[in-house]
Amino acid sequence: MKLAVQVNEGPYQHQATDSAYHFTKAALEKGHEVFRVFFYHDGVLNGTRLTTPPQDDRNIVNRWVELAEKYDLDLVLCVAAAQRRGIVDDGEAERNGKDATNIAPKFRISGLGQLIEAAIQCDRLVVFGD
Amino acid sequence: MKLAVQVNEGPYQHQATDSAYHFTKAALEKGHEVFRVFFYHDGVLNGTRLTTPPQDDRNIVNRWVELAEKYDLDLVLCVAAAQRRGIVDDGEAERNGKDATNIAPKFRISGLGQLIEAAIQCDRLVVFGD
Amino acid sequence: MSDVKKFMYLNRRAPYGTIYAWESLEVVLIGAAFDQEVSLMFVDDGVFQLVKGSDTSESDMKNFTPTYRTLGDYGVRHMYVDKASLEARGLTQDDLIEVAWEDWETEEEVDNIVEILDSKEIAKKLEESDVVFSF
Amino acid sequence: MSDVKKFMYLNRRAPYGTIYAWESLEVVLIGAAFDQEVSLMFVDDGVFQLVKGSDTSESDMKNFTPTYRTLGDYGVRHMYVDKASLEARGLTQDDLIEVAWEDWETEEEVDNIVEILDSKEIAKKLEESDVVFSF
Amino acid sequence: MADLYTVNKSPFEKNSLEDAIRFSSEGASILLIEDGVYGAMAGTAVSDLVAGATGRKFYALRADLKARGIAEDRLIDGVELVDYAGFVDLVVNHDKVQAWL
Amino acid sequence: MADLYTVNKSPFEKNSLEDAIRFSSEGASILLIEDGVYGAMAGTAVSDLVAGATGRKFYALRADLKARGIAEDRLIDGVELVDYAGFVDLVVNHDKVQAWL
Repeated sequence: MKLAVQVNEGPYQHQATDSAYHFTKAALEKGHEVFRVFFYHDGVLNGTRLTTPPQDDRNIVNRWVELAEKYDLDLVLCVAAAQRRGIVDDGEAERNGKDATNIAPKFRISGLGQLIEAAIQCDRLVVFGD
Repeated sequence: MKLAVQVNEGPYQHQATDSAYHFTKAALEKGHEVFRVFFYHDGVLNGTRLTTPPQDDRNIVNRWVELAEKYDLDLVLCVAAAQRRGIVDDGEAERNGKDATNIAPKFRISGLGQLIEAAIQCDRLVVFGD
Repeated sequence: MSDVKKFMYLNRRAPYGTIYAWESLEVVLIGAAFDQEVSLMFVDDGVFQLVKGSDTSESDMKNFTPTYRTLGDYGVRHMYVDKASLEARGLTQDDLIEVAWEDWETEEEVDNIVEILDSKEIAKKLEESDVVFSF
Repeated sequence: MSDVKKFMYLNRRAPYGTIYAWESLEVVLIGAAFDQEVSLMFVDDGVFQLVKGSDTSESDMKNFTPTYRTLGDYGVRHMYVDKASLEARGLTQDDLIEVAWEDWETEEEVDNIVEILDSKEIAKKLEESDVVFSF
Repeated sequence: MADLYTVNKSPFEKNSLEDAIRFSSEGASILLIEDGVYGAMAGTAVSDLVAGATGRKFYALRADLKARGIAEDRLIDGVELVDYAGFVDLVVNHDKVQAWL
Repeated sequence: MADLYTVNKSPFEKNSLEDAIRFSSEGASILLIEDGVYGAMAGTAVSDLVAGATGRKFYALRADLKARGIAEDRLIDGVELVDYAGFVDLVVNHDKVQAWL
């Protein structure tokens, strides 16, 4: 079955991102297609490569990256939410005159249309949030 | 009177950061001393220079920076919280092998002791959170 | 499954205290380009999103309440409000904004698509939807 | 005002669902170096923070429940639990971890500093504090 | 088929569980995750929400119960435990998912 | 002097206002900010929380009431409006601040 996942919260502050990850991983392991994981609101903060969590805790960002590498998963950060919260890729840095980027590998920034498209294309949308 | 302010939430997601800013500004305008604004939990996300909020909305990060410039305000981001959430200055970048920084000017990263010290030194601690 | 899906946006949070109401509205605005059948549901503190008379001049936040009035132009066909939530908050339909809707092709018009429903009717609308967005 | 302040940490959230419980605990641990008079208060879902038997192996989160047991060594003198919150959740003191405390100089010992209080007693403890931390 | 409702809030803190029950139709399934699993505990002030909801099937995520130290013998009768793979099956085997946050 | 309690949650969503009243002592002041200002509305299912709390003085932040479209004639009698400068004065004129989030 074709699934879409929406994540509304940032890493560590709220367990929603953990739930979304474990759900997505389980779905992929069962052979389902995860068409897209769409990060909205503070969810875009999952896509920064600058985190350094404590050694004895999970690395939420890296987990997403590794899952995306293994399953060629589409991890999309909403551009409007990312601009408000300071998540930047090369294109955004150039457009908005920023002197650095912080996006993690395997993540991409795109528009809200990507969420709508996922909801249209997929058999199920599963939302994780606060 | 000597005041300390604690901010637990990131910009835009929750109004707590707005309340903290307006309170701090009003206290300074009334001639009180704001010894320190301590950013904890997602509050550390107030200290990124990479945000680009919509033109018709407030710029939460820049507001803090301008307030700090005008009143020489001490804006402290908790280091442990900042590491979890990917807020990095030069020192943190070097220590943790990061290839970029995103801290905004006038903010500094330091330990939780800075919150305790502020609570001891000040006549009042005012907490803003979710 | 037909080409057009029934989208339901479920709104349960007060405006301004958090960004969920506003960023949810942004999805609805963008979603208009996709020609789906769109309804919005307001339950719990979500009913406060539709209260008239917002003035953010003293709080320096963006006032997005007027945007709800324009939703008829963005393809939103229904805006449902939970009766119990409204009553618990001492509100009536008079306290809420009105949203007009017009079908440009058929010239069909509705003065106000904001409609108060009881729990049973809401359960039915939710069940009949194809996709529920929560924020 | 004396050199030593009475610090009160007010905990009202469940553990694990959000990070507040854990990051609040980190403040208490760091704060031990400052020699203040420290108490912790657990109200509402905060009482769940002290429930025994946490096992995070299936959820891949850091298990910080054992850390509460060590708080006596970090200078925490009192841990208060709201009776009404505990009862509403079907819990008794037997469900909660125990925290021992010892004064190394006077050799005074307390087997368990976790104490259940009623609303009036809690109001008094809050009022007698010099600083209240909320997370 | 019917809908799957997810509830991630403590029933002592927010009315999401109450809402999910109130707005669900007969035959719906309600999955408790994150702090929502506290709604599966027997003998609490809100146990009647789940115990009294006829025509709804309740599930709780085992990993989240264990993290919070809630032993299986403390659960309301009839609540079924699932792991994340079971969560996926529930999503697949229902018409759609409604997240009551 | 007495303590100042700040409440920033809607009383329809969380019990912070109820707690602030329950755990405050006579003479305390309770300031409603952010979504907490909904607690100042008359004629709601929770108006009695404020209207019935004797020995406590209630304040509400005007900017937050206005943003939410709550007109002054909708407020419970005795609730006093303040701006941010008034918020600062309340902090200064009480023993300490307790944030009930």
